[in-house]
Parts: sequence; C-alpha cells; structure tokens
Amino acid sequence: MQKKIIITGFGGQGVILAGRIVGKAAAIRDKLESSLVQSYGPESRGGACSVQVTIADSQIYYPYITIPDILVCMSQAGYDKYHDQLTEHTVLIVDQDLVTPRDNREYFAIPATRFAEEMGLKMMANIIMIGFFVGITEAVSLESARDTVAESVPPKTVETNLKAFERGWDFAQATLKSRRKKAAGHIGVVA
Amino acid sequence: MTATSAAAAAPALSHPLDDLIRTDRIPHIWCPGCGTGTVFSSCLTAMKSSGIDLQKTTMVSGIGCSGRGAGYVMLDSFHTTHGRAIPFATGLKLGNPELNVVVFSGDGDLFAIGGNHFIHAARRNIDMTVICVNNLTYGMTGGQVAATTPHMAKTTTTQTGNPDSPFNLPLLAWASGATFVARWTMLHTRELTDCIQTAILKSGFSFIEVLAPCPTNYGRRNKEKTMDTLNLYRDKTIIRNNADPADLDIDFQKEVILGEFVNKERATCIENYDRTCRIL
Amino acid sequence: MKYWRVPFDSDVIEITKGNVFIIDDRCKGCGYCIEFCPRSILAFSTRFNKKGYHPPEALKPDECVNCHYCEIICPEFAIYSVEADQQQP
Amino acid sequence: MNPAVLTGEHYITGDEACAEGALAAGCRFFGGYPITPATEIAERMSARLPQIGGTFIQMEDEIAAMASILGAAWSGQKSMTSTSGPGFSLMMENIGLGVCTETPCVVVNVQRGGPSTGLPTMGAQADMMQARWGSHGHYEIIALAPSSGQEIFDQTITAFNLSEKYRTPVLLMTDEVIGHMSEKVIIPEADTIQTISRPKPSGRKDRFKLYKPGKNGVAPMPAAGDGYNIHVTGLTHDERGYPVMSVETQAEMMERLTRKIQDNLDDIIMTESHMLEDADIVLVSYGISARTSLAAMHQAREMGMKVGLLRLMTIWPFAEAQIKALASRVKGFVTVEINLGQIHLEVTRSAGGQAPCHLVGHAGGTVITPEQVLAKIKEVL
Repeated sequence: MQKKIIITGFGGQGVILAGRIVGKAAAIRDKLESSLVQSYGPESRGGACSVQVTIADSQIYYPYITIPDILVCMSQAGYDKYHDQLTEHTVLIVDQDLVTPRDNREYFAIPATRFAEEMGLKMMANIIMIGFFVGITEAVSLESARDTVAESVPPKTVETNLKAFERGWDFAQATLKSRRKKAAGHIGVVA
Repeated sequence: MTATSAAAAAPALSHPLDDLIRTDRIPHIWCPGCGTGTVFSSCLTAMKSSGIDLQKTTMVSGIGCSGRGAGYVMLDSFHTTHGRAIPFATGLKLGNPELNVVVFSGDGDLFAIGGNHFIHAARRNIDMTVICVNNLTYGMTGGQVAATTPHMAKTTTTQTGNPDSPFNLPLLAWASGATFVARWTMLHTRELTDCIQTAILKSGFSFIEVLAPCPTNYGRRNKEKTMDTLNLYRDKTIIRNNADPADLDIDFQKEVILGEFVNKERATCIENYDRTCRIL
Repeated sequence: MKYWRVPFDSDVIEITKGNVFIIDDRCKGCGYCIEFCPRSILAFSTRFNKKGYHPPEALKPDECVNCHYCEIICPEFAIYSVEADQQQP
Repeated sequence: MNPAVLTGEHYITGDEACAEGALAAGCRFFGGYPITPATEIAERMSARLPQIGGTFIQMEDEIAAMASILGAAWSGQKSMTSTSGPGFSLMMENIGLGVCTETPCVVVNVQRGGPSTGLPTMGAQADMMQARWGSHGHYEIIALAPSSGQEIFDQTITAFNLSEKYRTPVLLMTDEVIGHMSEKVIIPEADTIQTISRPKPSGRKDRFKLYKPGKNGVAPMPAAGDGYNIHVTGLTHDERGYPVMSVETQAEMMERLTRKIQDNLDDIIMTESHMLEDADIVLVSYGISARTSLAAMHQAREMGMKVGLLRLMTIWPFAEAQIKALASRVKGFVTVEINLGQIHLEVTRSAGGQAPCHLVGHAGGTVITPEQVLAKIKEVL
C-alpha cells in the first residue's frame, strides 16, 4: 500500500503544517511509514508552497511524488502546477473559493477558508481542510488525525482547532452522503 | 651562569617565574628588545599574585609573535589559528565556566583578522581577560602595516607611509561593551601587573592594551631605536584614569594617555544565559 | 641617574638590600635592565653567552635595593633579585 | 527518564533528528551560525541544550562557530556545529586546527546547491570533495552520509563516537532534502544508546604526553583544568604537543594523524549492501541519492535486470576495498550523486580499470529520479 498526497497552497496558509499532521498521524498513530518533503520559495508569506506526503506500509525509498493519488489545492497556482499530473484515479480536493478546476473531472470541494473566517480565524483553514481530507479519503484514521491535530497546535487553541477539524469532517460526510444519493439516482446538492 | 653575588653562587639559578614557564622552551623566540616578553612576564606575575586557581587557568593565543605566549606558559594553553583566539576561548569558557581564561595575543591577530570576534565577545561580556600586545605592526611576518599602525608610518607594505589611520583600541573596546578597559606600556610594568591582576579578578570582558616595541620590524623602519621607543613610553605618556575613550588615539607627537578607563559592572554572558535561557 | 619620581621621604625610609642574579644564557642583550635600574648598578659584561650576547653584570652589587625592576622589565626571565639576607633556594 | 534523550517515536525533520542525535550522544555545547538549510539544527539545539545543562551560542560567523566548538571540546564537552556550503567553507580553517590538534567534535553540513550562495533552499551533494580536502595540508578525515531521518539520528551518535574514539573532527554530510524531510524517527531508551567518550589519561601528570598514541593509535585526552598543563598548537608539534619546526617532527606527526585513521578502516567504514550477490551492475550512492538508487534497483529487478546497490554510509575514508572487491566480478558501476562527478571519481579510481564506471549526476537543486537511474542502467547493461 502506498498513498501519495500533495497539498499545495501559498505560504502562510499552513500547508506545511497540514502535511505534517497527515504524515505524523500516519507514522506515529497509524503505525505506518510516512515521508514528507516540502518546497517553498524564499518568502515566508504569499509564495507558492507545497508539501508531498507519502504514506506506506513498507519502507519508502523515494520520497518525491510525480503522480499523486490525492491532490489537495488551496490555491489556483498550486492547482495549475499539478493539473497535468492528475490521472483518472487521483482524488482532487480544492478550496472552492480559491480554486476553479479547469476541466470536468470529478472533485471534492469545500469552502475551507470561508468556514475558517466564519469561525473567526482564517488561519484555521488548513485544519478544516485536514478534516475534510480525512473524511473524504480516509488516508489516515479519524482518531489519529484528530489526536495529531490536538498535539500539533498551540495548547490554548486545541479546542477551536478541533472544532475546525470537525467542521471539515462533517462537511465531508455531508458531501459523501449527497454523492451516494446522487449515485443512487436521487437529486441532491453537490457541494 | 653567573651570580653577581658570591654568597649566592648556587649552581642552579631559578627565576621567580620559572614555575610558570616551560623553561625547556626558553629562550623564547622574541627578538632582543621585543616588549612581548615583558608583558608576558607581567601577565604571569599577575596570575600568580591574584591568587586564582592556576590549575583552572588557561591561556589562549592566536597567531603572531605574542601569539606564541601560550607556548611558554606552564598552564593549560592553546595556540589557535590566526585571529581565532577569542572564539576558541569563548568555547572554553562556556564549556567550563570554572576556567579562568586569559587571551594573550597581538594587535594584528585581535583587531584585524580577529576584529569581529573581539567586538562580539565584548558585546556578550564573556568573562575573559584579553591582553593585547600592541607593537603597531605585523612582527612575525616581517613588519607589514597593521590596523594599529600610525598614519604615515613606514612598513614593508606601506613603504612611503601608511595612508590609513589606526584604531583607537580602548575606544573600540568601550563601544563594544567591555566592562574593563585599560592601556599601559611595557615600561609601566608595575602598573600593568596590578592592572592585569584587577582584570583577571574582575568578572566580565576585560581588555588591556599594552604598547610594546618591535625594534626589529617597526622601529628599524621608522628610525626608532629600541631605547628611543622606551623613552617615548616614559616621556610622552600621561596617566589619566577614567579618561574619555574618545581621547585615546595614539600619537607620540602629542601625549599618549595611559590608565584604567572603564571599570563597570554588567552581567556576564553566562549569567545572562542562565537567567534567560535556562528556564524549565 | 634619572629618577621618574623622588619620594618626599626618600631620606628617611629604610632601604632594603638585594642580590641580583643573572641567567646568562637567557639574555638577549636588550639592555633594559641596565638602562632602567634606578641605582644604575648594571652594565653590559664583556663575556659572551651561548647566543653571542653580552649579558649584564652588576658593577656595584652592594647598591642593589632589591626593587625587582630589572626582574620585571626583563623580557627574557634572565635576571632577578632576592633580598640580601635570603639565600638563593 | 533522561531529559536529553526523547525516547519514543517522533515525526520530525532530519535536522531535528540530528539535534536529538547529538543530545543523545552527549553533546552539551553547540556553537553555530544560521544558514539555510541547516538552521533548524541550531534552533532545536538552542531550545534543548539549556534544558539539560548544556550551552548554545550563536557566534558571529562560522569561523567563530568552529573555533568555539574546538574550545568547548578542550573544556571537556562534546561539541558540535552545523552549517551549509558557504559556512562550511568558512569552517575549513579551524577544521584543520581540529585535525592537527586531534580535537573531537562534529560538524554537520546540510548541503545545498553551490558554488557560492548557490541555491539556499535546494539540495545538492556537491561538497563531498570539500569534505575530504577542504582544509589545507594533507590529512585524514571522517565523513558520514545518512539517508533518512532515522539514520541522521543514528549517525549523529556514530559521528560523536568516532570523533571521541579517534580524537578528530567528524563531518556529517547530509543534504537539504533529508535535512528538511519529515519521517518517523525512533529514539531508543537512553541506556540502550551506545556512546563513547574520549579516554582520559592516567598516570603521572608531569610525564604525560598529549599526543603519545595509546592502543588504537590515539592518545588519551585531558581537559583544560585537569592539571596536565597541556599545550595545544596548530603548529607542527611533537608528542608533548610542543611546536617543533623540523622535517622529522612533521613526518612523525603526519604519520600519527594518518595511521590512527588508516589502521582502523574496518571500524570506521560502514556500507550497506543491497542485492550485490548476483549483481551485474552495482549502483554506488549515498544520502538522498541512495534512496533514489534503491527505488531504481527494485524497479530494475522487477524488469529482470541484475542490479545491486552499495550504499556508502561512511564517505571518508573511502570504501576503496569494497569497490575493489566488487570490480573484478561486476559488469559496471553507476554512481548516483547530486553533483557532476565527485565520488564517481573515487569509484573509478578504486575500480582500477577492472569495470567501467558511470555517473548519474546532476548540477543540483533537485534530486535525481529513479527513472534517470533506470535509463542509465538500461544504457550500460
């Protein structure tokens, strides 16, 4: 088993932290192997930023990803960069207010940044996205992800971050439910 | 060997400092008339008289004539790379704060190639005593212009005169945050010894500049015989403790101010580190 | 003899006596001890040491006051004095 | 629990693993200077050292950082610094002093693209020859090259152990990729971690000779303040440590410095063999490129090609004997490294013309892909 995950965005969104939480949840809590490599420009804020997380049940030799199994995009630039590397099997997840996919392939969308703003802290968009990502892909287990969020954020913000995580997770459940209905022939709202 | 007193014609003469020097390496390499030996002797006397634990006392030198000091002292001693005596000594001191650390080196070593290290050690107030033998030139390499060479002085790399101006070392030390700053000449041996003792016993970064002749490579090119230099030290210096560091330029056409200029209290690097960083 | 300073009570203070010792082979003949001896009791000798220098000798040994200045100005650890009633250890 | 050893499973970067390895090895002094991509080592050490009775200092430059760790080593501490290319260049002067004065310490170089300022945030493996010969004069040096976060932790401990055992600076040559890569790192129980400390002298202090070799060719080492009145100099010196400017003393000193490494190659050189038994083509690689090579090797095996990997964990002294032994029975070597041919030259030299040697190299800034290695394997088989 090997899952190759790329999370992209711009600096300051917490993309690297999101990747670390996913990788750590897999490696430490789910007892799998995981490697994380990142790329970033010289700027601390605003530049393109991406993190590549490989999760596997055996030793990972080469930590870089050319064809992702899961691509999470929190910026249009990030989407554009990896667009050509998507296959029909790639699960695409986007922040719907920041990314407009260019083709008709299926994807999962969440207004993560908008939710975060509603919750009063824009910088929690990454945690909402992790909740959504875990709900959609089950790349790491729910408990592992939640516990890793709790230990990865400042102690005073654990509660609000866990709420953010739940918000993303719940939105994933709603999304999947409506997809199942749709697949079963019902008419519903696709988020 | 000759004793001038018949009563004391003992076969083995023993200098009072012989217990602190590696006698098997004496005579040392310093030229006849070089002032470094006197400053070195003064430093050893001060170490002894200060009453500090000599087993816990180390001397660190850089490269150059006075940099050889470390090689003659019968203590733990380190002869490092050019300019790096102070950062090496910083590691020694921080690695074992019980050590008394004396840096004994020259003006070229401490203030040209090692200038950056000097100002930072002073800024941090590392508890060490830095003794700079200032002979106004690079003696070991044959007398090139130094960061301390007077304007218009002749050296092998400024044969028509030094176009640049020298550092005022006490001013630099004061501005960098040294808690003890003094200047003497090697002729003012008693004052120098007392001063080194004060500096060794004082916690914090202490700096003593000692003017010393380099007859071979500086005096010779600047028409200054060895005894001329010492006469300048005697006739053209004035002792003014607590003088304004800005007034301490060395110009023997006028008068050169000697004395203890700064003696203040400030938390040392280790004290500040313990207080700031060792919070569990 | 040039004095740097003359104490006001120089007439009355008791002056110690000293013996000067010279370690010939350490000397490099700079002459500092000779030049700056406050009693001017030293002079270059005529003998050569191993390195070919003329070490100093005490011309007027009885006039040594054991001030140690020769000892502390000497860059070579080549000369020192001890109090006259003390024997060299 | 020993607070210096964070026993447990961690998901941390290679740089962080390096700091933890140093602390587990007993390092209690770090003198450093910030530089991408090594800064995280200094940051971690600055936070951790004062908690466990150690000392961190950010010096004014890398020259001072290197000098300070030598000083700290002679104060009796295990000491370390970390840097990248430009800082590594500045440290060369005092690495030489460390070699000459037989001072144990560890220098970590998290390599980035060069020359000069190069590619600060992007990896390379192009300082390998600088590690060997960067300081002036002829000398022996020990350099290790880890390939993963776990191995950075383990090899940092090994680096300290070798430096203490052989009284010499040891270089840990990582790179930006593994320095910044996060992986699972398992830190064992403190009492299961083997650490070596420099042997202390015994016997009469006045007869002690600072550089008189002991059993393994290495002299015991006192600290300043121990009462041995040692003299340590970067000048050519005799067994007492006294400078002696003579051809004979130079030869004796060089013999001593060289022998202690050359006579202990089996103890110092570590390699890892993958499928070498029947290999026609042997990949030779280290650091991040060894992982690329391992991926390529498995792909090649799946395609029926007999490819093996010799992973160099010790770079210097070079695994010459291992290469030589393989050279007589393989069809070729392919060295994989992020430079334009450095260790490749050593492989070529060691193979002694018995097998053709090829390079999959890169100018730096990114890793070599398994596909590139595979292409070369197909080309030469």
